[in-house]
Amino acid sequence: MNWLVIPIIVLVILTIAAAIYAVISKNLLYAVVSTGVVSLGLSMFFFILQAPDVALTEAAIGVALTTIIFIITIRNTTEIECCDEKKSKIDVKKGGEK
Amino acid sequence: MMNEFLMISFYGTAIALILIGLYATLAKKNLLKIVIGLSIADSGLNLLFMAIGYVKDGTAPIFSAEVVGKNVVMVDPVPQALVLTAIVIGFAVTAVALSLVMRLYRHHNTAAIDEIKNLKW
Amino acid sequence: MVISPVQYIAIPLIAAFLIPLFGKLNKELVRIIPGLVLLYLSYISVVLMNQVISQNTMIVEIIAGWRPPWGINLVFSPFSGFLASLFSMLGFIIWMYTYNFKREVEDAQTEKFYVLMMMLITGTIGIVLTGDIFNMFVFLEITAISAYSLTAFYRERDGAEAAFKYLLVGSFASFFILLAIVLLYSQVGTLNMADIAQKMPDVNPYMKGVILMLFFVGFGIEAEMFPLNGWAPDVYTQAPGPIGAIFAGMVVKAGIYGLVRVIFTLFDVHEIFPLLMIMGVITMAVSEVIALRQGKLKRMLAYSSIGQMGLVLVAFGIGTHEAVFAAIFLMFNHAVIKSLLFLSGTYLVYHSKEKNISDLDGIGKSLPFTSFLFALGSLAIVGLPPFAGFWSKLYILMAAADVRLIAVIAIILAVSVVEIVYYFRVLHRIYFRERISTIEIKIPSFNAKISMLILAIVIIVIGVYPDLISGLIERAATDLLDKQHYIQSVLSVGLH
Amino acid sequence: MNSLILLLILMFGGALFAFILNKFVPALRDIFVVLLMLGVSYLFFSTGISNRLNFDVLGIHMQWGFTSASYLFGIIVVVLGSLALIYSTAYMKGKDRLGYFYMNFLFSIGAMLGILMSRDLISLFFFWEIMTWSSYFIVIYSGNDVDRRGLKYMIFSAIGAYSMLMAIVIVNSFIGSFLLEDVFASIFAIGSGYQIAIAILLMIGFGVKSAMMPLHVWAPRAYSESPMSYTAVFSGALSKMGVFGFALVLFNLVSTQNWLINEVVAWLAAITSVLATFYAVIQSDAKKLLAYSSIAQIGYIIIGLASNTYLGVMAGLFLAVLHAVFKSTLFMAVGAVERQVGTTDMTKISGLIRRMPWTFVATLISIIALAGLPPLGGFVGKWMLYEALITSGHYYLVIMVFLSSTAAFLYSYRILFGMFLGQEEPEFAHVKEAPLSMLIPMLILSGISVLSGSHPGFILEPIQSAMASFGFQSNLPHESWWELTVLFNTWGDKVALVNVLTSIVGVFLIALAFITIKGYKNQRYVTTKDISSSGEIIQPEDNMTFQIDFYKPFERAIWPLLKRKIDDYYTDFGKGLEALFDFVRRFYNGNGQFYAIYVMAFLALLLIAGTKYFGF
Amino acid sequence: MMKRFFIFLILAIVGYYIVDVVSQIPFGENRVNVGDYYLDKSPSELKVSNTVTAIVVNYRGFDTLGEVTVLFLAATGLASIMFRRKRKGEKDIRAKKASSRIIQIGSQILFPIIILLGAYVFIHGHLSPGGGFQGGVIIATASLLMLISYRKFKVNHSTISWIESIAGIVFVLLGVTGLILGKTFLENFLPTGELNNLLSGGIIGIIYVAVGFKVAAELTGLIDTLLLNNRPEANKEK
Repeated sequence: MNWLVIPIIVLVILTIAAAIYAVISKNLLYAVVSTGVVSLGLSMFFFILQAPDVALTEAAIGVALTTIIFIITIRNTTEIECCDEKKSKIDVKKGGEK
Repeated sequence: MMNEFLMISFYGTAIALILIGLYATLAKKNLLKIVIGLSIADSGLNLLFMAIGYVKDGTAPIFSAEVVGKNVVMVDPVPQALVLTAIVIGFAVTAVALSLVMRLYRHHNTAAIDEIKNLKW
Repeated sequence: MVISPVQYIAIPLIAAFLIPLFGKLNKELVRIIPGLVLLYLSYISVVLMNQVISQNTMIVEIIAGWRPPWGINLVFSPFSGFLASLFSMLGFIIWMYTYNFKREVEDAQTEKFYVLMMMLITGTIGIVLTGDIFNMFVFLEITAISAYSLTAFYRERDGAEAAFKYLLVGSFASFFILLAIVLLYSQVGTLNMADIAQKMPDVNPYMKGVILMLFFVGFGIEAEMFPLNGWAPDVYTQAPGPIGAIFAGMVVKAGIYGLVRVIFTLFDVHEIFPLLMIMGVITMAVSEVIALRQGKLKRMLAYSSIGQMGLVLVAFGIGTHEAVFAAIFLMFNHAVIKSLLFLSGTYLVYHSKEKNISDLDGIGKSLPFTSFLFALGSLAIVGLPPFAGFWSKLYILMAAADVRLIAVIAIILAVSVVEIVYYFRVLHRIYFRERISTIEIKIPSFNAKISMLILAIVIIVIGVYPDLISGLIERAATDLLDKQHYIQSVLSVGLH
Repeated sequence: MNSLILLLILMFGGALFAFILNKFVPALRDIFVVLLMLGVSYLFFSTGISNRLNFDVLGIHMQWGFTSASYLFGIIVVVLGSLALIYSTAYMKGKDRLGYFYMNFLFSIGAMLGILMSRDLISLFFFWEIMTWSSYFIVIYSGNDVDRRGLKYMIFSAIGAYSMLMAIVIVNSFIGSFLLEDVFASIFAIGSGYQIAIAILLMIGFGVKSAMMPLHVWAPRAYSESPMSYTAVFSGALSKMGVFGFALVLFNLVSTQNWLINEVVAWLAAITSVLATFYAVIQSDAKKLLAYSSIAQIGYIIIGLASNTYLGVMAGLFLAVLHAVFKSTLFMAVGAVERQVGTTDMTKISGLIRRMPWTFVATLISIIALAGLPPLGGFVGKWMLYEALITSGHYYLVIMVFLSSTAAFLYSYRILFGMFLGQEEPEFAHVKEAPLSMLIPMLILSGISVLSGSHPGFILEPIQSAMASFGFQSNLPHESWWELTVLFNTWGDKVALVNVLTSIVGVFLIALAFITIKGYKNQRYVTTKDISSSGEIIQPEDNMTFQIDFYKPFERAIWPLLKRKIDDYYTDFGKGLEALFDFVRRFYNGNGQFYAIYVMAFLALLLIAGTKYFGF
Repeated sequence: MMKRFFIFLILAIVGYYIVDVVSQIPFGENRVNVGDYYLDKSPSELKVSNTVTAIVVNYRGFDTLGEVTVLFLAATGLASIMFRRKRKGEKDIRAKKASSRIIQIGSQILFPIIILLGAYVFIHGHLSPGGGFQGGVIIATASLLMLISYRKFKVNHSTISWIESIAGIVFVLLGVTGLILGKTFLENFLPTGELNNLLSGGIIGIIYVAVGFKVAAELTGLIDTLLLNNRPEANKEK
């Protein structure tokens, strides 16, 4: 079963890295896509954990649906994460009009 | 050895996801980031549950034709059923949250949570 | 078909799925069906409650034919049954109030409103009835999602803001509860509450402590415990008036039910009682003093509601039989009285944009009936005799005195003074100021009047003759404290 | 049905019915309330003191029934209640929200009867609270909340009531019963610290209603701003409930080892009476004057009770009854003036004696009783009080009482002169005497005042049996302390009061006749502006009557005492609290994320604390 | 900055305790729990080969009912939250501009295939991985594809709510039928058939099909509601 070690390491790194990127990315679109990647990673995990049902669900809901509704929301609101430090409202508006 | 490795990687990933998600929820000012954080934390929790239900060398709990009658170890099916429910519920909450985000954005023209405080004290 | 507890869930669900269809046939049906459903639930409450009390048992219903701990079961015990009956009857009264409420809202929205309202009530009933911890989580989510949506129901208010705060904190609640369930499952390998309670002594204490703390925070959020209740005032303020009544009357009560069920039955650790009491005292003190400084009616009512929940927690935290009796009595009283206050208060500030207390100046002359009921509710909630609130407060104090918690008594009473101040300030404005504001006045519809009147009569009758209900509450308190009986009744069901 | 229940049902049901009746047939309302009250009075007098009613509520055993002590107070309540209601029918005529007024009026009277018939602490508290809120609703009846008087009343009442409640539950936790007899029987078995705490807490509760010193700040405005017909009951009967409570506590719950409590109470009462008298002197509004005077008078009463001697207690109770009689007469008289003239400001009114002679007579008699001048009951009461204090060695208290009653002359004179005597202003020429239904109650009460002077025995007799039920037995050399018309004293002197009365009244009448005949022709009407001055040019607006600023020097003398009212300290305290509350409020800063952070922080705290301290 | 430090601190504390607790849970061990009972009974009594399905639909079917309700409520709530009065002459527009021809044709080809896949998944829920939820989501994805690529593609809300309601009622009524037949709510009252046979498991299959329809309808409606509001210019409310 040792052949699993490397894929799992890759998966762990990929998932955590995607999660971190989803949090720190300034562009919300990227963040959302990263979230999708996290879900994808998760669904792989579920597969490894012998849970095909859950993997299927996570893939369908987490990867596809959640990402899509996030994207719809972003199109309705703003793409750029607002002023964490001291950006003014104007930037947000620009994001909205894009 | 292999078992410890799996344990660390699964439990570790799950807890890492939970903490990353919670961090995003608590520290990020953007509403969408907060929702993303919630959904990541939920995913982490689901992974944790699945990992707890895992049985070493177990197979998926499906009695397909090749398995019937043989003495096979199967992983615990209960966490799977529960996680299935939890995922769907998480999605529902996310959907409602996003619709609220849209309305808030429409109303306040901003997605920063610290600018949305008409109600206080 | 025999009357059984599962109908509490099944009938509203069928109705909820049917309402969108009936909405296409006749708009009026959308409004009527929830009423019929809630009336039916009230009816089965009476039947089941009668059965439980007269036969001195608890009804355990198996679902899907698998007896506990394998299947899910509903437990209609004196305590949970009492709350379920309270919720369904109160729900019916509130439905009566909503029947002609805000007719100007679009039909499409009306339909959603009623579906969500009914499911909010069903969710709370599910929380108290279920005997399975994960199922409780599911019902918690049903309640939560309907609550989020209803909070943001009006577009012209800041409902979305309140709802988002609620969602944010509420998601934390779900998260912690789910985490606790996961850890619990890893330890005891079962989800049935009776089974968990039975196996709980084997769990190592450290693990037990962490799980309990997670539950404590999770349900504490729903029960509006002090540092966790930031969402609550906003939600009460922004939700439609009758929904505020449902929040105060049922949703919080369901949260408290979860909390005490977990503490008393599942864990049965007495070390947590002081914590519960301290948190209750803090909750009560902080929110009542904040209520004193509120300029908006509903916000004031909201903080007052939180304060009362603090008092309930104090009573549960004392933990003696008398205290638990008092706590359940207070839950009942608060549900009725605060509903009355929210319902009548809604009409007092109906057209007011800001819902300021100053808008109430002199409204007693224009809305005599509603104002009178509001005044009655205010007197009752601060615990003045001869109204219902008095007896529960008295019993809490007696229970506290019996264990010599003099400081707690002093704090409760000091806080009651504060409570008197802010309620009487409102009453004074209602009756003894000249009306200056030009805000239009909305006369309550007939059915709203009837529903408020029923609540008022309940308050007075219980106040004058509390023994009318004390038997039920006594049984409920005994049930909550008797863990072994609960375990036995649940686990022995279906053993032929 | 037990007549006690019937009494309460009649009272409370009647109150509600009056409210409803007012909505539909307002014409019948007045007749109904008066008849109801008279019926209740009849029922009350026919009830007697042996009737006992036992029942359980929520597992709490309760008992109702009158004792001779509470019966005495009950008589005050029903008599004053009936008379005040008769008076009300005319006084309140033409005002709005009368249904509301009468409902709360009857509620409060019913609640007072309830308090008196309670033989257990829970019913006592139950009715106490009903009395509180119903009287609150009348205090704020007249509208604009000057100084937030209603709220202040409610706050203080609540503080008092809740300290009572605290004492009650603590007592119960020790004794396991709320019944007064059980409590009295076993109170001394519990720890001394708790004993004192219970007594003090109960006395705070009763002290608020009887307006004892640091808790009196609500009283002046509450008394003066309620409708006078209610103030008559409020000051006459309702404040006596506090006295009743004091009697219960001082005689039954304070053991002789804790004599210090008695001393402290007596001193507080003495200070109350002195300060309140001073305040009364400097008031220019008759209603407020009377309000402060009420506070001062109740001070005497409580001094008497706290002296813990047979004579002192008797004096206290006698004064209590008497105060109920004359103070309600005075409030009614002032109410009559207010109704007929439109104001009670003594700097504006004068010379009403010709316009309202009967009101004047009532006022005069009551003032004499109030001031404690010889022929009337006030004298008897004060005499007994002095005697009790001197014989028990409370010399400093005697000085205080003396100071206060001397100062009381000042305001007694002032109210008499300010309203009725002096120059008649032309603007009051049209004023008419008050209607009959207002006069009759006043005159009946005045008659009682007169009788109390000549025949104090008819009041002292029930008082003696009341004291017996409080546990006081006469322990003095004489067989009895009084006869119907004769007053004894410790030193064996006897005074036949009827003779004193008749002689003084005779002298008075002769003098009056003499003055009338002699001076009638010389009388000349001048207005108050028409006074010659010693070379000083008087502006027309200068009103030179000496109602105005007459007591200025006195005021200047006592000003350092009164400069900073206790009220101000309370206000500052309240402001401080409000600032604190506003600070607490900042916790809910509106940012949802902070709420989430609170949740996490709380969880972190709990996890640390839980694993460390809760023993997991 | 202070705030962020504080957050790190509390997360570290909470994280420490979670790690501490979780590390005490042995990994990969076969614990005694209710799962064993399900693994034992599901193939023998219910004749359902996919134990997870057996749990989801039968043993814990009540949870699933709740779960379906949660989705239903989310759809309802979302519609109520996003509700907006239409202005005069306003049309329902879901996408700003039509997608390219290639995408349109591609989705036209894909659409039936995905639907079939979804249907397969939920019909075989009790035999193989998958079931009502997964199938429903897949079908919803298909309609989403059409919604995005065709500007004029309309979802008939009336149809959706019919499907949704009927599927939901079927679910509850199946449960109630058990009750009427003298059994318990949601108890299987049909013959269970043979293991690994399509027609096995009694009412489990029927319920999963109903769930599939319901989830598909709900999600489609939900996405459509969100898309309907996908118009920045319509968002300028104030």
